[in-house]
Amino acid sequence: MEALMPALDAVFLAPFRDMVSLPDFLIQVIWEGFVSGILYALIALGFVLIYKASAVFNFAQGIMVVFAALVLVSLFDMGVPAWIALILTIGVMGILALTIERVVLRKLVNQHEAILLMATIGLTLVLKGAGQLVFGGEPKTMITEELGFSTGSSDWEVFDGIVIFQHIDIAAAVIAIVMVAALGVFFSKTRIGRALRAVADDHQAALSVGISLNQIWAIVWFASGIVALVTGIMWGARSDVSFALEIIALKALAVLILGGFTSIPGAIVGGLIVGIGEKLFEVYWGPLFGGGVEAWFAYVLALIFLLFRPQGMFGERHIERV
Amino acid sequence: MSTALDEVQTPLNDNTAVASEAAPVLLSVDNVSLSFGGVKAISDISFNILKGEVRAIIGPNGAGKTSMLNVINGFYHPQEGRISYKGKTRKRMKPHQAAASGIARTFQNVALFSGMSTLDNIMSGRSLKMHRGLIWQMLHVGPARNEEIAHRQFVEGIIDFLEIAHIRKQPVGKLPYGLQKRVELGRAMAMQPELLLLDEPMAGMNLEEKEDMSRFILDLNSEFGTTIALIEHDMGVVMDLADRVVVLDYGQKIADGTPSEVQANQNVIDAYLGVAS
Amino acid sequence: MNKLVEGHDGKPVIDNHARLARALPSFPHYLLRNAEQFRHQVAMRHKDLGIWREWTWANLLVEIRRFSLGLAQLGLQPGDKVAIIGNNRPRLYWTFAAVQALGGVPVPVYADSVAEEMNYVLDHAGIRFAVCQDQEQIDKLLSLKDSLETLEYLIYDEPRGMRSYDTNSVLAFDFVQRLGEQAVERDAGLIASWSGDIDNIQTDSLCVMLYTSGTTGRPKGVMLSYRNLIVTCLNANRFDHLSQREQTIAYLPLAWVGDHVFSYGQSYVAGYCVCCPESPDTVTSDRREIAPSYFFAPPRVFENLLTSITVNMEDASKVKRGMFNYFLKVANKHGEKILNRDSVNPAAAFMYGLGKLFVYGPLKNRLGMSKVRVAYTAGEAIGPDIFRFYRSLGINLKQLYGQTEASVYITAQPDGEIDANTVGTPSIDVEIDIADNGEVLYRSPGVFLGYYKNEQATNSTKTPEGWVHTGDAGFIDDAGHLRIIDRSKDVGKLNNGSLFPPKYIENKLKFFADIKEVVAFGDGRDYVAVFVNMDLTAVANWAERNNIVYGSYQELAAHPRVYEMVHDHIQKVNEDLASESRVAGAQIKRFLVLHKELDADDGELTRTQKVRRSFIVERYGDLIEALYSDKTEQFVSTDVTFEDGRTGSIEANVILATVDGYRTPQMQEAV
Amino acid sequence: MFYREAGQFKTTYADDQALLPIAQDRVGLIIVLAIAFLVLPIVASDFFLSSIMIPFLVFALAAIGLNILMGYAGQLSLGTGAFMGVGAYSCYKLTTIFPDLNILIVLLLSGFFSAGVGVVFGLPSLRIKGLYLAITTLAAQFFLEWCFIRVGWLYNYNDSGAIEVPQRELFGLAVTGPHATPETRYLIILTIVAVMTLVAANVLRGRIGRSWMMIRDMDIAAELMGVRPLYAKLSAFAFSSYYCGVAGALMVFMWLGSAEVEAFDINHSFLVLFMVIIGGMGSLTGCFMGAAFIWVLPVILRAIPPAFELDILAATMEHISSIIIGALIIFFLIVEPHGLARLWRVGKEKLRTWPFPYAT
Repeated sequence: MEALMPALDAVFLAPFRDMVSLPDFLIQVIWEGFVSGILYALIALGFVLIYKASAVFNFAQGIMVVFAALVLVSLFDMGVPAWIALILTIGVMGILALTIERVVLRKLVNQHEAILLMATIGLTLVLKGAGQLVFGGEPKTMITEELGFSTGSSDWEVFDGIVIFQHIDIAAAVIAIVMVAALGVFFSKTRIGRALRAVADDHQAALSVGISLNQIWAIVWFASGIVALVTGIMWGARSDVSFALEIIALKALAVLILGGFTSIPGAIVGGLIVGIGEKLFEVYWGPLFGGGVEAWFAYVLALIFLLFRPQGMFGERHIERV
Repeated sequence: MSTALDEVQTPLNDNTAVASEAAPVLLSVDNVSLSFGGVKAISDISFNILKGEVRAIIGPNGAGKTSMLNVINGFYHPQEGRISYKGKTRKRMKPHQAAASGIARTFQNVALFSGMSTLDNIMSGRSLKMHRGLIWQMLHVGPARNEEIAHRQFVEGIIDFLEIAHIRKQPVGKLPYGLQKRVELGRAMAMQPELLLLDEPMAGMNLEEKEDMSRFILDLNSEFGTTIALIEHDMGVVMDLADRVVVLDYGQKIADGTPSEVQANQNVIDAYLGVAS
Repeated sequence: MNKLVEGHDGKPVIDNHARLARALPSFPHYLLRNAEQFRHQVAMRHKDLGIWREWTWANLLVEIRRFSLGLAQLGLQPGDKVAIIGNNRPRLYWTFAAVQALGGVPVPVYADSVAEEMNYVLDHAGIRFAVCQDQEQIDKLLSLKDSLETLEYLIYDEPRGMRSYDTNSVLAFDFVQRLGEQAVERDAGLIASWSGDIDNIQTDSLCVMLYTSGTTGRPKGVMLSYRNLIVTCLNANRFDHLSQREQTIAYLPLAWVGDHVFSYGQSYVAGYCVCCPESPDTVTSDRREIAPSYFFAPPRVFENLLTSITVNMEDASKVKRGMFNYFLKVANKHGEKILNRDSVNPAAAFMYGLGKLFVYGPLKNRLGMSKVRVAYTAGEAIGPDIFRFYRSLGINLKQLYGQTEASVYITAQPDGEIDANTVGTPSIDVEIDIADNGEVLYRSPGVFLGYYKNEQATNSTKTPEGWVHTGDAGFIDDAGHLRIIDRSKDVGKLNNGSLFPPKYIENKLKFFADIKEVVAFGDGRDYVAVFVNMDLTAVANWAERNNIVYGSYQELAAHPRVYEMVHDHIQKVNEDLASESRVAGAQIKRFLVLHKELDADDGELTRTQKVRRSFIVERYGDLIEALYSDKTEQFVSTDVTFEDGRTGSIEANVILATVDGYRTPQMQEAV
Repeated sequence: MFYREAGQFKTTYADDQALLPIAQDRVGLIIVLAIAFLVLPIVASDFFLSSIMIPFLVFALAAIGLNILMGYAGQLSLGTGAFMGVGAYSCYKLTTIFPDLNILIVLLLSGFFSAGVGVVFGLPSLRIKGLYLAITTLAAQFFLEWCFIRVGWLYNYNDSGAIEVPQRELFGLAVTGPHATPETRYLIILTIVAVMTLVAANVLRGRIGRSWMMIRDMDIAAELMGVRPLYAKLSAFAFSSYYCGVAGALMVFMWLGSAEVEAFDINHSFLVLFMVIIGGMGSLTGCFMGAAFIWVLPVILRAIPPAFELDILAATMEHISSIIIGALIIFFLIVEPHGLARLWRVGKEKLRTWPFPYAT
């Protein structure tokens, strides 16, 4: 018993004592978590867009982020002005979306979702190989300033300490919120947006109102390509543009488990839970395990969550029929 | 000697009991209600199935027939009421427990194992009768192989009975619908059930296929004494096959009796006319 | 004593006498011998429940003896007739020997015959026991039981559905075998006395009764003695060097003499293995699994096989089809010679070798004929192209000519002397004679005892000297081979005196795929003229390939190109006829292509799709007369029944054509 | 064409149910085995054995493991690399704790540890299916990777963080460690893979394998036939993980000689996944084809530039092969979702029905 008490204390009490004793640090940690949560949410958002419209679980979303960022940076390196490079990159993502729709998706209509998932894994390999072939494997620096983002930071004095906010992080948060809002408007107000929702609900119904499935797929892939580009810029501004991001992007899968595959709010909430949760866990509990728990926290959280609520936070329980 | 082999050597159920007033009750459904999220699929239904009889459950679409079968074999758990099978009353039973206690079934939309051959599909019905452990299976010699062969022999009997020798080794996915239904019946037969639930065994079949299927069901009932509960739309078939019929409509029982009694029942006529109009 | 002609291979006949002298008296004797001599060898296989069950000769003896003793327990007496009804299943084959061992007479009956016909046969034969395959047969017999006074016991092989039957008269095969076993348990001496009884079987006594279906009148029961069958089987085995190592697949009706001799007689005498398929539906795949070495099939089986080969190859890729066709041409050119061991040039032999690797071998494999040493076809004329096709693949397909009354073999083609148009030389110990009207007569040890309870028919078929009328017209060609041309009653005479065999001419034309039916005229006329009925599917295909546009059957039938095509075919037939002196006078001079398909609904065909000649003569009298005039066109109006049952009429101007280069022998002499 | 089966008939169910019922297949297998066991060790170079054959066999075994789970039991897994890692670390620890234990036994024992871990991570499969399950296997992957780094006990607190294979002998012959010849290592791994493949084939055709396929094809029907999903799924996870574990142990002990956590990362999980997809789900032959294809293709691609004296970086060829493999995966999913194994089967079927296009 005596041996157990300190252990219980270390797990259940000490971390909270630490939190309360240094509230400014806690806020800093939560903010950091919030920002990476936003980025997870953005990647998850790309997944959700595609899954909603085509039931394709797009494993390649992570590599699309890297790919978009690399195109942008490389164009700039070749001497293209930043804003033109941005527009050109959007064009490249458009072409990519069209190509994927033509070459891959159209041929795999009505296949089992596991098959579609594996196709996107193949797509990941192609994009990764092509990316490395064209842009090289070395990490690159994002052209943050050139795009007009401030690289500075602001300090907030609170609880006798300082919390540092990177401007780029604030920008990321704002852009993410704007983007989610824009998508919300797009889905509810525009014709194509409504069509997309129709497709998600019922393919037959969508076809009967005269919407081409192929167009819709191309559009959602393009949309998630743009989301990927934004994600890439934000992420690249915080660290480097490198292929390591691909592995980190897998965390978005855990986010999806929490938020559900088809829910945009779910993706946001899930992303924030994962982002903040893993930061808190890493900082306050990590040392107990020897650190580095960020690598698996998200998945284990998702796993535990799944055992209790397999349908996700926002999903409905469905009845199996025989 | 292995018990598996002994079991195999007794062909199906050596029981020729035919339904009569004296036949014991095999299954009894008492005041069962089932609802999904407030929607009542079955409300307060009671009826029984006698040992050795062919019992039909009929009714218009959405009458709750399939739900009834799902309740009987433990796939759904009713909120109210109870089910007694072989004299034992149970509250909750898992499907595999139902299978172990001798209830087999077929499905409205064929639910075969599409990646396997006819033979393997029917062999799968022997799962519960096979007992050899992993080590024997890994070696596939001695007892494991003998067990496999003994069951193969049994299954071949079913293949012969259902006249599907020519498709023995074909994957079931590519078979015509009528044959798939036959294979599915074979798979259920392989379980040597005491109670066989057939969910629309003749749906989507042409006349000839229906006649074949009727013959198989009757032979199965008379030769092996298997008690059969079936859902069917084709009234002609029901009248020919069934000893007794229970009629459901909107989850409620509206009639129960011999085919001729049921046919003359005003509620039944109304229900069917109501569907037709 | 028979006057023996020289043995087919020129060996002294004495050999044969000595060998025949060693023949055993009956099939049960052979069973005992085989159970001793070929104890461990497989005698019978049956695909049952997915695998091939095997019985060695020793097993076979045990099974048969148990059943036989069971029958004896039921009171089967010598001379009792036992019907055997069903598909080719081992237990039905065992019944033959089991019954014969007790001195009874097995009577196999066609399983698919209608109740009335079956009733006649069973009643006529005075059946006491019937051994049936399954419930279907039992039900049929039970429905007849009231009118069959002699019928006592029904025994079934397959127990399915037989639960609720009267167990006093309807018994399971197993049950009867158990009766036999129990009897042996009570009295072990029974086994020895059973063998002893076999020794008492007289070789000239009645062995089996086979009812011939007979195109006219009631079926007749052909009585064959043990000697008839055993001598014939010994000779046949010797002729084709068949030994106990052969394998054959039994799939033709049990009641047919051919099956009885191939799957029972010859097997017992030689000791070879007979394999029974799982069901009639699986014969093709079962044959592939077994790969018989000795194989028999009527022409229609070979025809159907060839059709399915052609159809299958239509779906093959272009390259493969090209290769297939190329190598078939090579085979067509050299295959026969190679099979007959004639010399061919090395290049051809090489190409044939390649073909064997890529086409013939695999094809034979798919057909289940890769191990065939001897294959026979008989019963009807086989198309020469079909015949040559199989031979060119390297399958030793031969023709034979036989009859129930002869215990099958009358003539057969010796290896290396094969011609599609002949049926071979007289079989061992068989004498052949041709009557003045062209009818073929034979005399042999296989000649039947007589028709059961039908003295009159026996006397009109079999002369006191033992010669049997075949009812077929034919002639012996220069090489000593018999050629059958027609039923002798149908053979007519032209006014110039030459023989007119209508069927012979019609068949020659019908072998062309484009031609479905032919009706030939000429009896009492100056020359031969024919109606041709084209095969719509084949001709429509041909028309499509040749860009011939047509609106209806009638239009296509009158198309000049169709006439050209038919004309070419007729010319080929004429060439063929001209080469055979006996029928050279019967070359075709005039023809027409009928404007409508001959149809059973209109009474032009029988329900079995045979031409009703007399009806046609009556219906199309105008056309026939026109053929024997100079007209080139004849108007005709025909009443027809449409598919939906309505009636109406078709009118047409049918074109009449004359064949170029038509020359009768007289004309040739004149030139 | 060369499959001439006429005359091959079965008189017992045992023959009819044999793994290779066709005589030509049996002969073919014997020839392949003869080449693998007798010819290759003599004629093949050390490079060929240790850089091509040994990894090929390791991956084939891992692919069998994954295929059992994915192709036969229908449970998607992205954690193969980690399960291989569990096998490898277990093997390493076993050799440290029981230095005198026969190395073959150690190799085979180590599979049980990954089987155990597999069961734990397979537990969620009882409640969740498909893609959701894939996520839980990702959890396994990252959690285990983390363990391999953070739990120093696993690598005996080495400074390098790597596991070093000690030398072990069998019949006086060095089979692991730096002194083991490629031939010895090759033959041992070949034997293990051959035997384990046979065992897998046996299990797959029996009751247990059938219960996996029942769950895969129609889980509801399977349950109504009396298959208990708990047993079926967990036994598939255990069996599959056992194979992956042994493959992982072999990978380190027979091929790499030492390994760090990178050897078991997610990329390896994907590599094995690709082998299964390209080889063919639900086919043991496919595992070998997929492993050969995915492993050998890059080797060949790497060999191309030198052969043509082109000055292309090895890394470039690496990227090209990544593109090619990715494109092939998509191609196979579109054209033949059952992979090379299906192509092989279709080809064989063509040869069996030759000259006909299909069986009649």
